[in-house]
Amino acid sequence: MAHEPQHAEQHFHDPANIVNPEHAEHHIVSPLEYSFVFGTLLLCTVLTVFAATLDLGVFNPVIALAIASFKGVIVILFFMHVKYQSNLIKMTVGAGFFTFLVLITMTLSDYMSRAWGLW
Amino acid sequence: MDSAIETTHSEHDAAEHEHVFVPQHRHHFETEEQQREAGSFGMWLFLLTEIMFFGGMFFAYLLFRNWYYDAFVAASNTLNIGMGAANTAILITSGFFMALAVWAAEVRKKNLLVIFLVLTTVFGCAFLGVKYFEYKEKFELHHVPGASFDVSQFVNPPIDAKTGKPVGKPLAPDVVQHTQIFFFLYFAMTGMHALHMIIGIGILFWLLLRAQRGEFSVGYVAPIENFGLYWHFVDIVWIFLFPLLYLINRHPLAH
Amino acid sequence: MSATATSILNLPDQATATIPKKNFITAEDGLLSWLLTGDHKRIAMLYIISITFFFFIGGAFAGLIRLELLTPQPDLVASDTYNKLFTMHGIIMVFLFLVPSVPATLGNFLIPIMLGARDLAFPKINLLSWYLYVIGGTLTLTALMLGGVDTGWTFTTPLSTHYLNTHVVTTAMAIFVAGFSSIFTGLNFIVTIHRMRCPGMTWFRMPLFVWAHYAASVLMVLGTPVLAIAIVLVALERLVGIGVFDPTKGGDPLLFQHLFWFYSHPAVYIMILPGMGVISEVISTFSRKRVFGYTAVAFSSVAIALFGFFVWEHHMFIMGVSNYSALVFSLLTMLVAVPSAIKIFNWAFTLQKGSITFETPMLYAFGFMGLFTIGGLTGVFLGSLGMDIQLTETYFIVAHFHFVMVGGMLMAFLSGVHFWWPKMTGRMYPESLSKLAAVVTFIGFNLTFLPQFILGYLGMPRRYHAYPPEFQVLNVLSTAGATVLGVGYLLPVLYLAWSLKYGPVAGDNPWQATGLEWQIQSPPLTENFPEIPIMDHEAYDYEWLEHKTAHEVKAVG
Amino acid sequence: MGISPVIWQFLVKWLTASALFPREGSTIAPWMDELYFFLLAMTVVGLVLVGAILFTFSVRYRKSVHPVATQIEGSTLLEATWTIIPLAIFLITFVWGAVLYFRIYNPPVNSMNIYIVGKQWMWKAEHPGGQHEINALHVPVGQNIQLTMISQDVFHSFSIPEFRIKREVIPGRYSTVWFNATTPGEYHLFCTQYCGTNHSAMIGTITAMSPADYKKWTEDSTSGMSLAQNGERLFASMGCNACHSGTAAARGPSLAGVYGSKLTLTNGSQVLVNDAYLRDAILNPSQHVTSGYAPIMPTYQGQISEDGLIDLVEYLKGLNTNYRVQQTLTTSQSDQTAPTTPGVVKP
Repeated sequence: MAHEPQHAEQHFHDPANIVNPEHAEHHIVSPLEYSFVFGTLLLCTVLTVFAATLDLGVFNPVIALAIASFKGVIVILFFMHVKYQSNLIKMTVGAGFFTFLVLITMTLSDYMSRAWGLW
Repeated sequence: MDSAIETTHSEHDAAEHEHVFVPQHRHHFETEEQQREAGSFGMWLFLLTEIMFFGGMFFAYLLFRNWYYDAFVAASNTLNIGMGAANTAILITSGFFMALAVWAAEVRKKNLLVIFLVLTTVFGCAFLGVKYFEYKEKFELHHVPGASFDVSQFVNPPIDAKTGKPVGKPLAPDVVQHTQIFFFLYFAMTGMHALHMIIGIGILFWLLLRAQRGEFSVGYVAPIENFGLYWHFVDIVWIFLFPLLYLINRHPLAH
Repeated sequence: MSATATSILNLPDQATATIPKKNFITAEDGLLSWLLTGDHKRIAMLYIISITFFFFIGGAFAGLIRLELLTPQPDLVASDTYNKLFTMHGIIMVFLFLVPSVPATLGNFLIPIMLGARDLAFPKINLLSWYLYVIGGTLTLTALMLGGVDTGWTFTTPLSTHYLNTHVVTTAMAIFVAGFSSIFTGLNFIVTIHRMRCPGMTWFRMPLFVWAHYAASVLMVLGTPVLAIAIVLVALERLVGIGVFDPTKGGDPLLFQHLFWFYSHPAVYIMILPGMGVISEVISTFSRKRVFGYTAVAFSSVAIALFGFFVWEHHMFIMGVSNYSALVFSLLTMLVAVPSAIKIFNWAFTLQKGSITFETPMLYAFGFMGLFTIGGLTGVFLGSLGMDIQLTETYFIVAHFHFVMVGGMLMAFLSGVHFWWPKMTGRMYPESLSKLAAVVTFIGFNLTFLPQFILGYLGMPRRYHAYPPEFQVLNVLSTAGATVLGVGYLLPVLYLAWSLKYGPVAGDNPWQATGLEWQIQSPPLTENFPEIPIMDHEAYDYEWLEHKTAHEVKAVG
Repeated sequence: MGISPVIWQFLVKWLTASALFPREGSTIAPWMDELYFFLLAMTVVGLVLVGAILFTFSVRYRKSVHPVATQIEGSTLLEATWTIIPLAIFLITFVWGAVLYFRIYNPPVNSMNIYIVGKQWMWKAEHPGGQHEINALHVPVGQNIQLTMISQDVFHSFSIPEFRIKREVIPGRYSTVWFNATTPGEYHLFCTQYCGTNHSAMIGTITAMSPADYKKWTEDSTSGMSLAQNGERLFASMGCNACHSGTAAARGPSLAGVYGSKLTLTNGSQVLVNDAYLRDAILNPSQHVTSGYAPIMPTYQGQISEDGLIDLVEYLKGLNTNYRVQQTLTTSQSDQTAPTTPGVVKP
């Protein structure tokens, strides 16, 4: 039995499930890329604090959360390497946020429609 | 039955060890690659549970902010944006050094790895330090939910020295109690976050010790990488907590 | 070959057969070698011992409850004691027995072997999850020793937060810790199933047992943390005195219900799905046939897991939720019932043109099919909005979930334990005695819980210490049934323990089953497979097995 | 061997007194029972079907008869069959159940309103005429009765199985349910939501009686004051009338005829004034300031019981003119002062 991870030309023995979409090559993100992300994050922090000083009405929370989501996404993509990960990891991350969304929307469906009728 | 398989058994043990690249390779994984990917997938699944764990509190915050808008606005405006923003920057910096630590481990530079881990820890502690002063202020103002909670600041807002006007709209006595819900959620959410930081810093010390011994600069980076995932997740929670708790209530809608 | 026209049981010649000298049980000696083991099989054994312990504690509480309900008057125990009894019964049975029952024991033992792996992905985390379970169990027992807790296992706020002075925080901690045990088990399974499959083991070659566990694990990982946060908030609310669930201070008790049932509804699928996996294996083996509609059964597990997250509000239909959202949740509840129906029919049609024998695991599986059909269909009663008004919070709902959890899950668990007992221990259990136990359990179960359906429609509320005298006949029947049921559950413990020493040597594959676990020695080696196998056939491929056996006979001859 | 006559008598009595099916005591009961029998039929058919399949195959394909299994992959047609048919049945159940749910939880407009207050561990019923009952409820048959219910402490659940109704009684919020009793008699009242130590003692008796008997009962058990009269007294003693006097100079809006009307609040939203709104406006006035008025009303949280709130709500429901309010105000001003605004509420 072959134990070596021969990446090519092996059809049957696939110990790390390498030929399937769950696998991704190990990618090393360079410090330069990290620095760009870091800079963007700091910039966004300044931006969101600045945006909070302006009176934008209903857009204040929208902008704050949009910036936060953007920051979250770039942390996930670069600091957490998801951009270079397998589809499996990408789907896993997606599944987490999807379930969170289910929790929020389905529960809100109760709270929001309570006032619609007389009950 | 299966006699053919049995005979190869003893040889097998020896054969397995030939393929072990690093001492940390566990016997039940066939390749190091498989072990590494299993580890990071496991960490991600753990982070899913964390998303749902914080998710419950985020939902509670969303709900009560809609119900008790005025109280949440008033309570939220007593938080110190400066401290919050500084903490955000500190935490992002800590995360940045963590990312660099992962890089240092990947390119097998032991000294850099140790330096970056120390910096990560230092900034993590700085975050907790700032948090301590914030909590202390809340404690002194009697804004900690419980028996000694005091609403006077929201009933009669103090006069701002610069503008000469009250810092906020006074709250009616029937809604003022709801500020306590804000602070309950504030302490629950930031407290849980801080708890995650404290646990993280504990693990960081342990990783530092092992990095110092050179365990992670020989190609075995999984613990550093997986801890990095955890640390960045804690960052992300704060990235959302900061605007939700500190920022979005600064300009209340005049319904 | 001892297989006859009525049995497929094929034990080796007892005169010469021995248990393999080298196996996971004999690999190391001493208590510490068990307590510090990383071997998934040993951890499964630890789990079997601990969940059996808690099952009988929970069962003892159930016995006391039934004894109290023998008469309409509150005469055996005080009201407080009665409330503590059913609370402890619920908490122990749900969190310390049903949730870990099949996954942590059979799943732990079998999933790596079925996938052709040497162990679960994270053996240390596996051991950790057992320790968390033990800590959770110990905390529960501590709460019990200190005087118990009487919130009901549902922890309804504001009752649990402001109106009781029993050991709610200790119990909350116990559930929190036990919850993490279950999270780590689920996490370990998912990673193992994704990452540790042997060469050739594609997703659609995996046994349905593994599919079912995969679905259940997803629910554990995504659902349990929501329970954790709900329970933490309850504990905080008790400690601080203010919180988000207290209506007098502006909180919303329904928020707790939402968070609690967001986990606790999927939790019933966590409990039943692994049991369904067991049934797939057993039915296939004893009818010598591939499971009818393999993909349909596999995907119905996934569908249950997915829809399972969209239906929790049906526990709150009369609790003052919005009627519009009640409509949505009722509709989704109807959808989640369909995959279960698909499974039942597929199992039934697996028997078609098979070659069926009726050993103990198969008897339990038949019991499961009947009882789960009743349990599942009565679930439709409760999912139907109008009907729910009359039936919820009565004995009907008690009967319904006992049909699913006890009639379904426990039957499946016992079926699986008997089925894999020769693999786990290397010895057979006594066949006729175990058949008797299966029949006794089935009769006792029906006698216990069928009357409760009638009681429920009559309106007898659950968690009642005393009740109007006209309900007595049905309650007496139920208590009588519980006695029979108790015997049915004690028997296996006795004869299984007996068989550890005196049971006939089982050999590698007593059932002539196709699964990978049956192709290795029993009890297995610590590393399961001397060499990592290569999966070159579908699951349940009896022709492959026949070919292999013939080949071996030729080789030996 | 004969059975002892005493035991025999006991057995006969025991068995004849036992129930297997609840009486149909209200107009809702037959509707509920129809659905129940439909579902029961579904269960029996399903069970028989599965049982028959299992039994037939077990007999026909047992090993002694059919020693070699024939491998079958599956059948898309069959899969579709047992997906679609159960789904169709379940969807029928859903629609049927939903219709029933809306019937039970939508009280008809002309109902007679009775208030229920639940607390650990008793039920308190308050009739509009001021009759109070503990763990008992007397109702006339043939009349739509709406129950407006609230809990003082934890969740309770108001259940009359023979009427096929049940509704959670929630702290801090009114919930409603209605019924129309058809047969005079006594029925069980249960609390079905676990509510603490004496949960199983939180039971009562519903007495349905003919309208004439009910009239007699109300006269016999009157306390002399109707709920509205109690409410009027509270309205004066709590000083509500000082502001809600209906005069041009009044600081609060006139409350005459406010029940059932649509109000515009200061934040621009429109609300329908119902029981829940009135209760909320007394406890959280700053959230419900009528447009054109200053938010000066103090909160009455912690100063008024649920019973008092019910009295006030009932009083405001029937308040058509401010004449009596103003009369009371002028006569009471000399000896009664309105409570001053409570200061800072310290917890």
